[in-house]
Amino acid sequence: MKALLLRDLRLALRSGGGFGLGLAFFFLLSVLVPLGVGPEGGMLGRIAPGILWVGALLACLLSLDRIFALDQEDGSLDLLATAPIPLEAVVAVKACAHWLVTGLPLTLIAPGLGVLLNLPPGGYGWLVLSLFLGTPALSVIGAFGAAVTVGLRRGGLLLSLLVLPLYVPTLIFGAEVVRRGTGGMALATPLALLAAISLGAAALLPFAAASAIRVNLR
Amino acid sequence: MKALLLRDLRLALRSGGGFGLGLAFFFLLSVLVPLGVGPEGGMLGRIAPGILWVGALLACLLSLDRIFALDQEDGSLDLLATAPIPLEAVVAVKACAHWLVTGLPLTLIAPGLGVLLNLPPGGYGWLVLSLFLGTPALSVIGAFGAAVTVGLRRGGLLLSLLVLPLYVPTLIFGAEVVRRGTGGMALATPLALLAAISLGAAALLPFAAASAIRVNLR
Amino acid sequence: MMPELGKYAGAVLGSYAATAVLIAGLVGLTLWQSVRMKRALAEAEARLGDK
Amino acid sequence: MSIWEYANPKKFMALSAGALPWTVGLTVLLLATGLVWGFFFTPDDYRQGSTVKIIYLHVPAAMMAINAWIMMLVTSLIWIIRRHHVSALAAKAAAPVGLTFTLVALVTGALWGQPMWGTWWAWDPRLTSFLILTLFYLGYIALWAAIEDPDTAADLTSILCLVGSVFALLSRYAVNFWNQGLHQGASLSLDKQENVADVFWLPLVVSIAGFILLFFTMVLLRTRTEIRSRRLKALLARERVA
Amino acid sequence: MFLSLSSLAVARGGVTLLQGLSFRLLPGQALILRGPNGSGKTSLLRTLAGLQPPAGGSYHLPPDSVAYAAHADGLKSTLTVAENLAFWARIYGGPADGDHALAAMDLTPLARRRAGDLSAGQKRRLGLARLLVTGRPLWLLDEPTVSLDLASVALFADVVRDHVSKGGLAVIATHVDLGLSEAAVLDLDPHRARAIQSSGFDEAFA
Amino acid sequence: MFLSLSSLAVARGGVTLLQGLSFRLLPGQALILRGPNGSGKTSLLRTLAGLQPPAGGSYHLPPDSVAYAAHADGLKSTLTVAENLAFWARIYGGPADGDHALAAMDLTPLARRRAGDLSAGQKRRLGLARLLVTGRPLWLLDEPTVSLDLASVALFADVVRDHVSKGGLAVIATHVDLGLSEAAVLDLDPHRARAIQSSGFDEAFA
Ligand code: HEM
Ligand SMILES: Nc1ncnc2c1ncn2[C@@H]1O[C@H](COP(=O)(O)OP(=O)(O)OP(=O)(O)O)[C@@H](O)[C@H]1O
Ligand SMILES: Nc1ncnc2c1ncn2[C@@H]1O[C@H](COP(=O)(O)OP(=O)(O)OP(=O)(O)O)[C@@H](O)[C@H]1O
Ligand SMILES: [Mg+2]
Ligand SMILES: [Mg+2]
Repeated sequence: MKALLLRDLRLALRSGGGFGLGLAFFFLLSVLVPLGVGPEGGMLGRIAPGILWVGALLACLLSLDRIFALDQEDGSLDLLATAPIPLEAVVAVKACAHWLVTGLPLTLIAPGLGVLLNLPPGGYGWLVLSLFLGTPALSVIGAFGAAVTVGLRRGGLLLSLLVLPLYVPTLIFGAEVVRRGTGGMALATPLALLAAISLGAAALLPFAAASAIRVNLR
Repeated sequence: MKALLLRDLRLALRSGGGFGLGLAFFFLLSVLVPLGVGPEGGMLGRIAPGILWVGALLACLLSLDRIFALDQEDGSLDLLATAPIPLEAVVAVKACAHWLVTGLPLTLIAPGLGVLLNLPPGGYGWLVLSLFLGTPALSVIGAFGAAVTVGLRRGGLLLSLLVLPLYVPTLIFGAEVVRRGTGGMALATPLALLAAISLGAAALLPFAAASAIRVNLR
Repeated sequence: MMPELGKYAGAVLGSYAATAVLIAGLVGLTLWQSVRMKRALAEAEARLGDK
Repeated sequence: MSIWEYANPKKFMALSAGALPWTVGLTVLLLATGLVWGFFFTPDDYRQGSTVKIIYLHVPAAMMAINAWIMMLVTSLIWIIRRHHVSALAAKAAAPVGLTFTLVALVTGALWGQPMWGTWWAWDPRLTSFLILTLFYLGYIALWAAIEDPDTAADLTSILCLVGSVFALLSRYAVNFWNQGLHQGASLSLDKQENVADVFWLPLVVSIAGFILLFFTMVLLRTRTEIRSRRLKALLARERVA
Repeated sequence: MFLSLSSLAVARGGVTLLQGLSFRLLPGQALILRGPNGSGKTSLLRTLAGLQPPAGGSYHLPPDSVAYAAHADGLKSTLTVAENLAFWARIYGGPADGDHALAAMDLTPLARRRAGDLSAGQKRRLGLARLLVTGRPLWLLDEPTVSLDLASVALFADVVRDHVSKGGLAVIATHVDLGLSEAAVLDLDPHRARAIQSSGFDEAFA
Repeated sequence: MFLSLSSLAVARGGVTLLQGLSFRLLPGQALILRGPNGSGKTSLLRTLAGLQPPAGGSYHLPPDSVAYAAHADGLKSTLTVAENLAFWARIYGGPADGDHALAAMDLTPLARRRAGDLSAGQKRRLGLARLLVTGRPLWLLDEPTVSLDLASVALFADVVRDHVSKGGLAVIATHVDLGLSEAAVLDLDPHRARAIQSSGFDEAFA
């Protein structure tokens, strides 16, 4: 289990595909949006919470198909399925590795990108907190989506189509936390809901994902 | 040559990865941004040109690594390089196929998404025109980036890192055309520049890309 | 004999400090790599008995 | 003796070993003079107050950030045309130096912007194009790092540098264009046209010279390291098979 | 500890390929599966590995006893040879060094090479070395000697012989002669399903 | 039309593997390359295919005369067998039907199957059928018979014999006996580079 986690982390670091891609993507989005939208600071600042959350979500989405597809292509997934760890644990570990290489770094660099997007000063703490609570849900939900689509013909497309609707509540609550935080409004409810989504997803989805993988390997 | 084009198109349609992913992504971005940013119509309308262009650009970027990487992994690229068509033509054809399955459909559905983002009425024609002129450049530049990174360890990450700075001029002129068109301002200059970038890139970059592939296959 | 920087002291001193850190980082990295590479090459040459 | 003789790694090592002490000494001397003079012995500007002292870091760094890229372009071309290894390695050696200068320009600019414009960051064309330049540097360095075979890496990075230069120019132009019609543009642009008074000008020239030499010294040192690493690689490959 | 099949049927892509397979394999025995391309060897091995359900009949083997080596090696090209092996060793709860496995497949000099930089035969050897770190008694091998040179084939036959002599079991699908004279041979040809029945739904429909 | 090597040297990953290769292959001749795993057979074939530059020496062959079959088959798993073949036929400017190629490798019944749904041996047969639609005289084959059953190996040997007898050339790296008794055999062992020169830079340093 620890071995699997370490391997996935190492693979992500070595091949960059997962680790860097998400981060680079997040960074580039924050540079590109102002270039596209135009430089007016006031407007940028107001859309910043939304853009940052959408960016985080897309960065997660981008690396999802690597969670299982790579292992499936080179035959490792077959071998893992016959190995002595339960497939549920494999899913959980892989989702965790995914979070460590995308969600967590994303959370950490978000304030820097907030500066680029003129995020108002009050928003930084809430941005980090909301991402920290919300990104685990993105990884787990994504792992579920990846499990359902692994080995399918139109995997890539299906994955985004499946996962994005599932991401909507997380996105809405997450962006709402930052928006309210920036405006100094009450935000206990969306924050609690965000945490609840993450916890619930982490507790239940690995089981669904594991059975999806079993079906897909047949 | 035609055979290669047809094959790439067919592969894109069958495996969905390229074709659908880009479109789905573009669509989802346009749905998510209003969710993340909040529903205020006036602001949405003003950021719409930028968001649509950023979305088109990211949608292109997402499918870039398939241009050569898939062929490299299953050995087709080696075989293509020993086949009787010049590698420059292979690059050009593949960039063209990429445009047909991402840039063109993107251009066609963009007005629909403009509605979602409250794009002001004057902007639709310009949106389509600017995407039509600009997306070929995205595909060609992207093919160059894919050629440089094919077979590399950190292919995925590197590709975005290399390509996005190259996309900046196209993005700026493209979004500027729509913005000015919406506002009824003069836009001959950015429009001409956009077309010039596309033409110039299509004429020159295949050579750079082909030599990069030759180096990479060595 | 510190010059009077007034209300901008933070910006000015910050600039100098940040520059110092960045350049020191570059110089340090360069020297470190240089020393390491020199040693590694010397070892390899000694081991391989290469002129 | 033609200039290409220095493209022989051995000649280059010998020559640079002789030159290094001098360039190091000169760098320290000029940098110290320029910065001490600028920091301690110049008056405040009547408008910018003491922040004018940032100019001695900001302007030389910004200049060298661009010049480093130009040098990489030239050496990359030399590699592509004449395939001199030292040239490719010099390009590789210059990139982190250029990146550092870009970051210095950005950070000092940002620190300067806070008191002058009331914000750390603004999408001013000049600032924006520096951000983009940072991306170019990062991509170039990452590409070098990602490729194991040195000649392959040299080839690919050279191609990237060529194509990248064209697009960097285009971006610069595009960014100018982008922000032109917008209200912030004018208020952000600096009073470059106004003559800088001699009191500021002289120390500035000295620190510019210091930064140029710093760049030169760093590139020399790093190129030497790169040459050694090339040699080490060759030796290890030999050992592996033997 | 034994493997037994009773009138097992195997399907792939909804088509029954093999049927009426019955045999019993005891510790110390190896079985070689023979059959032309497309006869269903891979599908049979996948069934035994638990990756797909039988189309009919049943089989018995103790839980957690299988090590499966498929056509694909499951190597990560960015990890080194030693890292690839250490990973599988840990997954199977064994010691992480895997030195004996490397030595057995003559990979020690390559231990620090990236798996992606190996030649075809070297990759395959690494894929096979994985078997040694699993500690599992029953090996299911799908054309293990693909791309191997003659010396490596002999090396691998020794490894299998050693495993079997220590009370292990092996089922090997192969087209070449491994020199395992003591192994039983099962020809799949008589078991190929002639009248094609599709599984499940079809019958329920009729 | 002939292939000639004069003291060719071959490198991989910056290390010279083979040197001093000299031979000449005339139409109607086949050459079998022998050498243990990792000796550089694949690298030699890639050099001859023009995919990597020689590390020394030179070789001569007419332009556009090579058909290369690598370890990987270059198949698209979402295209059918017939589509995969038709694509390569068109790329090489031949007729798009490829029926004779399908028939020659016994693939006609599988023509409408997705390539991804083939068994390992069937995939390989498809990869080899590609050679027949290229119309190229010189075949460079890298372990062509991997995963093939005995019948298919014989089938393929016939195809090669036929090609050669019509004035074609073939260079074949293989570990198994193809039954091509008329082919010359080149053992790579004596040509393995002992004293390693790396290319270019190292000498300039001294
Ligand atoms: C992150 C922010 C900034 C960046 C990337 C930046 C970049 C540059 C660049 C590229 C130059 C031109 C150097 C040359 O070619 O000679 C320059 C010059 C200059 N900058 Fe900045 N700048 C930034 C912020 C600022 C700020 C906030 C100020 C002051 C209010 C400032 C004041 C100047 C001045 C006075 C010059 C010298 C003009 C001259 O050559 O006489 N910069 N900067
Ligand atoms: N998804 C699928 N749909 C339909 N048929 C399939 C599918 N996958 C495999 N087959 C067919 O099932 C048969 C058995 O395949 P299998 O891989 O088990 O054969 P094999 O005995 O391992 O052959 P080989 O020696 O070539 O590896 C083949 O004829 C193959 O074409
Ligand atoms: N990128 C690389 N860096 C270093 N060494 C490499 C690299 N790629 C291959 N090699 C080594 O080069 C040698 C030759 O490889 P090659 O693939 O040509 O061998 P081969 O004769 O085809 O072997 P096989 O029979 O196993 O296919 C091998 O020892 C391999 O480990
Ligand atoms: Mg099989
Ligand atoms: Mg080989």
